[in-house]
Amino acid sequence: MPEYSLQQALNLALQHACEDDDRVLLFGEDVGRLGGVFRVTDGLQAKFGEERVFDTPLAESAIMGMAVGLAMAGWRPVPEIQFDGFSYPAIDQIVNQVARLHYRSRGTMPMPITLRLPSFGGIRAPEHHGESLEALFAHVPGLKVVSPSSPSEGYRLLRQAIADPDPVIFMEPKSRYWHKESFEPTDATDPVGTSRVVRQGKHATLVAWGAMVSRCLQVAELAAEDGVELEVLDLRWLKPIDTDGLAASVSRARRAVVVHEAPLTAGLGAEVATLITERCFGELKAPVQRVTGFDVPYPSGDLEDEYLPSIDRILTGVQTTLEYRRG
Amino acid sequence: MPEYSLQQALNLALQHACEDDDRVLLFGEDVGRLGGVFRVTDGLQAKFGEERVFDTPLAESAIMGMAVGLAMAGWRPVPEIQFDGFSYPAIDQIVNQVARLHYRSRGTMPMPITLRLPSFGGIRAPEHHGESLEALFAHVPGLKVVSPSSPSEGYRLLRQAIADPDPVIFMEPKSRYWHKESFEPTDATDPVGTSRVVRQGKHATLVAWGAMVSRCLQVAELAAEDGVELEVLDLRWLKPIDTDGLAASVSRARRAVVVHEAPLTAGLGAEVATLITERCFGELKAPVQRVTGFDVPYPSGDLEDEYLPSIDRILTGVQTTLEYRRG
Amino acid sequence: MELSELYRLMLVARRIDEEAIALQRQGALPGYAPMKGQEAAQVGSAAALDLTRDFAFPNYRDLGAAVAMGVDLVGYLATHLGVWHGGLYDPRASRLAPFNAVVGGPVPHAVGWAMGAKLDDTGGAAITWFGDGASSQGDVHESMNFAGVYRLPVVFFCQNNGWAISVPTERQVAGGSVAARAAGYGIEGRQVDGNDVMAVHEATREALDRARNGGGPTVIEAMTYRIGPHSTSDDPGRYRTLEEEQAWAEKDPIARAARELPAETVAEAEEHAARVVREVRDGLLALEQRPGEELFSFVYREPTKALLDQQRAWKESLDA
Amino acid sequence: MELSELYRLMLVARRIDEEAIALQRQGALPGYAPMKGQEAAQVGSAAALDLTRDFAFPNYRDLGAAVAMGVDLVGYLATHLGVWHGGLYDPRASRLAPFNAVVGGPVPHAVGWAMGAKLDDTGGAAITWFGDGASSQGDVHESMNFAGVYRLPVVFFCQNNGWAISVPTERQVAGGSVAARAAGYGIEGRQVDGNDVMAVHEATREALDRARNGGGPTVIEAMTYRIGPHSTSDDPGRYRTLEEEQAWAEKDPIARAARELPAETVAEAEEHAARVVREVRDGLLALEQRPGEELFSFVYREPTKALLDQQRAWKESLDA
Ligand SMILES: Cc1ncc(C[n+]2csc(CCOP(=O)(O)OP(=O)(O)O)c2C)c(N)n1
Ligand SMILES: Cc1ncc(C[n+]2csc(CCOP(=O)(O)OP(=O)(O)O)c2C)c(N)n1
Ligand SMILES: [Mg+2]
Ligand SMILES: [Mg+2]
Repeated sequence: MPEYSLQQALNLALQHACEDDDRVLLFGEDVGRLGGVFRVTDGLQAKFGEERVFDTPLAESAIMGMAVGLAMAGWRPVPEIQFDGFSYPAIDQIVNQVARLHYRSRGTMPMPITLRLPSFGGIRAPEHHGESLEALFAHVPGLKVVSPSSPSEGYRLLRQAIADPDPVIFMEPKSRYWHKESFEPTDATDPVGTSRVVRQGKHATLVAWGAMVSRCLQVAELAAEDGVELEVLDLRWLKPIDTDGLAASVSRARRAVVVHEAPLTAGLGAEVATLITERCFGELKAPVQRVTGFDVPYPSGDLEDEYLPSIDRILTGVQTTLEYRRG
Repeated sequence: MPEYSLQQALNLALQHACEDDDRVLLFGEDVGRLGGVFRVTDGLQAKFGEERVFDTPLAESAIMGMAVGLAMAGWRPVPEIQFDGFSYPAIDQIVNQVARLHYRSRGTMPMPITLRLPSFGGIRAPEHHGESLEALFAHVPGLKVVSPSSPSEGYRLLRQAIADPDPVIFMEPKSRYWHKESFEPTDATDPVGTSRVVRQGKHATLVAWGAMVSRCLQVAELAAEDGVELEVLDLRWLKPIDTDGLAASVSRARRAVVVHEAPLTAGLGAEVATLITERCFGELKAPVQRVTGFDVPYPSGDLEDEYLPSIDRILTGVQTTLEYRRG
Repeated sequence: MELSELYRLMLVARRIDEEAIALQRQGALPGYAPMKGQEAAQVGSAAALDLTRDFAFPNYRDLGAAVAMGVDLVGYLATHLGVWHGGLYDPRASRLAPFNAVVGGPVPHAVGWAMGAKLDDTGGAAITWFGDGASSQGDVHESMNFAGVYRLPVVFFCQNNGWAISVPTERQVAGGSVAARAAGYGIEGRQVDGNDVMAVHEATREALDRARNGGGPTVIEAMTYRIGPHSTSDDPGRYRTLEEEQAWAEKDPIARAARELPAETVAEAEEHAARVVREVRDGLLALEQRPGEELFSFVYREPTKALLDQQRAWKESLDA
Repeated sequence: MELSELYRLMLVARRIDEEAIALQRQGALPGYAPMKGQEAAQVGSAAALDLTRDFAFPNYRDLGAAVAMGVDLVGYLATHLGVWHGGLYDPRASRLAPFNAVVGGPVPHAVGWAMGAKLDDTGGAAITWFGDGASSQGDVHESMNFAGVYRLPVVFFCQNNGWAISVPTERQVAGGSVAARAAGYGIEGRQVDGNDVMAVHEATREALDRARNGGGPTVIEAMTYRIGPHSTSDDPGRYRTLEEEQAWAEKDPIARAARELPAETVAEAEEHAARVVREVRDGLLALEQRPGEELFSFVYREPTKALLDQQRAWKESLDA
């Protein structure tokens, strides 16, 4: 079976999407000639021409606004915003236009836009290059939000996002771009909005997405050495969220820890914890633990490892939930 | 005792703030000559001159960016963005600059900026004039967020926000602008980040902010007729959140309902519910109920009453929590 | 198009505008944004479109454009009635994007649509109407720059009506002219007398032709005036003088056009307008509130499970 | 300022730039954005500031400005070392706002600061450096418009270095010139040879003088070239030719200035630069990681209770 890094898997997904549907357009800052700062669009301009794969001027709001107009004209835009933190200038177009035009136009103007957004931290990058915006996007009616945790997931979910008739924010975990996996790129996909159990366990469920999934798997390995069997659930779709999947897993394990890179307060962990609690209140043995980034700006490289949920902090969260006794 | 509407109370707070501190500047679209579309700055340009109270061109991002520069030059900016939904174009400046410059500059560049933001729905306004952005703002490290529920609260909290050395998003519940109350405008305030119990009760706690506080009080009146005593907690500070106050109230009532206008998913209700559950897990008799706006774009006037948490929907939420039995 | 025809369209716009204000005063409309005074700018430009291939991107004060484009006016005004934010007209069929309340927000959509049309080689051009106030927005700049870089078939039509709510052009537009900005993007820019319907029409046709023929984008700035208040809840007495309003009222684009037309044309137009107004008024008053279920419609192509659950709960709370 | 002095500053910038690249290759710096080729634009403009009253707003490639302003260079480069996002220099004392990585983001700050200075009547002026790519951002437009409307003492200094990562100016700046945009805002605009340090210096001094004297803002566009890669992880071979790079290398601003100076001045400057480089290098290598606690510092003037709780939990997890 061929082996792909996440970056290669995404590149392949874009190539196949362009081949299968000649209305797909790729654009953004440096995605054309350069092939993207992470090379995710590498070689695609040469393959599909400068009309279908093109560079834009440096203006994120116009990139998303242009995507809206292209969608209205019947195209299937797949814009890239170069880094998470630079989607803020485009938030108005994303929230007030992209997410709403299907609704505002009473279904006559679908917005099959996939915004590719290199996301999350972990690469010692400059400021604004390590942000986690999933809570913001998940709060916006009309958007779908997804993040792959592995190359095979990256391939499948990106194809699925592009094929989806609604706007999808596709959050690429940039610290995993160079991680490799062997798989056959087929377009068999699970339904939109489903999670997947990536490791089974009965003592507690770890819920994560993006780069935190592999970290939780490491945690589960370590815990297993001590006889603690952790289930790891890759939420992947951050909107719509797989409440049934969460409930199924947690009603088995009866304890849960949710892990994310974003700051704690009003992060998506609160939504996940609330959904679990709403559905599994009677079964839960302990409140859902949150192990997340702190309520501070994403720090400079030197302090990055202190900020991100570490194996130790996740293990502490697990321990807290396992040792919890009603007060 | 004099009587003020919320709009008048805020106007008075701005007037007193300008009198007490000659570094306070008021600006935004139509705040000068017109006195603001809601007349909150009425008469202030005449009183303090065109240098301290002035109109800007129509560009929200520059309004906030200018506030940053003014703060760096030692001023205390109190910008207005005309309506909630038009803060999206300024989100980049708010998140990437306003909220971070104190941190980025290692404390050498404080940002004592108060953004006045007419917020929430309920006035049959056009699109983008009824949005609830508290979850977005509360997720951003470096920001404080507050919303008054009454004229006296409006006066005190606005003075407090302006005096605060950190950036504060001041969310004015526009459906309450014309609601009146008698009070003496003094600057006695509770500490930043404290909530207040506006009605005591022992069967369940209703947690709300902004315009939903008065609605919850109505609900409590109705419930009392049936012998159900609801505590109503005005959270008011949406960042930092008064976890102790929430816990104190809910550990008495052992049941809670959180009410907000924003859409359900990843709304601030999830954070409130999670904080309560983390602190009161052993005492809670039922999962915290959320009664919120739906996961749809804020609708046109005709459907507004269907969208907003109604008295009936809140009562249903109360009933659900009271009748909850562990499964 | 002939002046007489443009006149008819302008008059319809004027009379419906007046009717909308009347309906607002009677409590039938929650609010309205009058366009009185801007009929020539809107009708003149919109009438230059080729509706078989062009597409238009309005803001919230473009009734005259809707009239000239033959849009279903009851559907258009449904926005103001509080029935549906984007209006009830079919934006695809009528070639008019949904009503948009974000100042400057739809401008990049016109650019994107123009790129789509160019890629499909349809010969279609996009037009977008925006105000002097909107010209201050970053989106408008970004759009003009994109359109200039890609040389797209798009017309940026600024209705400079002197005011953005209470802020006059000279405190809004540094340099004083939106058209003058075009040179900075290497594209055509033209200021026209926005109260001269033929001049507006001609300038727009020229710009659309240039766009079709690969000549790239154009900025047109039509100098006109908002004779009425910003909206039905605005009070212009707080920020401008009666003299100023009076001076502009004398330049009324409709009276001006009427002076060049035979009396019977004018009279016939008035009758026609009265008929349309009656139809629209009846249509508006007959318009029913959308069913509550529609709160949950159109959010996605297919509703998500979470949304269906919420809809069910909402339904149950109704029945309870 | 004399050419000899400007030369010294440029040479220091060049040598430190080279040192930073070397340190990056050695693994001491996670990444760096070289400014080689832009020394004249940065030094020439920054040296025109009056540090007793002016203030400057940089982006992420403005080492030359920091050198000319006498900013603590170890503190400046601490950003690239991953020690602290905004750098460790004191922005208030050095009159240089913290390092800013949002393209276009700091431009409105200069406008606000200029308004503050004008209100205080300090005679101070603001300058902000940004790139050709940044000129596409909405914020830059909004800023120029605000500055024009209020006639503020601010200089918009665009370093047009030919490229925004892989996108050349002609695919970025519609119309081809950022300076030409100024006319559209009714403000001064001037293109200068960005590799001619005296010309840059002169143009900036003139603009600052005009600003101080109530003459309003100026846009200066310095035509220069980024000789190196966009950043230490960039590969310019993917998007531009060696010939182009070669042609610009021949216009090197430092070699050009050196030709007009006595050999001993040049030699002396080289010695001076070597000394500074040694100091900076030693300082950088001696720079310690900030203590982990600082993760929680400076978020607010006083930490919130929630933050203190988080800090405590973090501490405990360390000790565990
Ligand atoms: C982004 C945004 N900011 C603010 C508003 C509120 N607002 C509505 S209309 C208006 C003035 C617009 O002026 P102009 O662009 O000249 O258009 P006109 O109203 O004169 O037609 C303002 C500030 C808005 N709708 N959108
Ligand atoms: C708002 C924003 N979008 C994207 C980026 C990523 N980025 C960093 S530098 C750069 C190119 C900037 O080009 P230019 O303004 O010409 O400055 P130069 O790098 O040439 O000095 C880009 C796209 C960013 N930092 N900020
Ligand atoms: Mg106007
Ligand atoms: Mg550049």
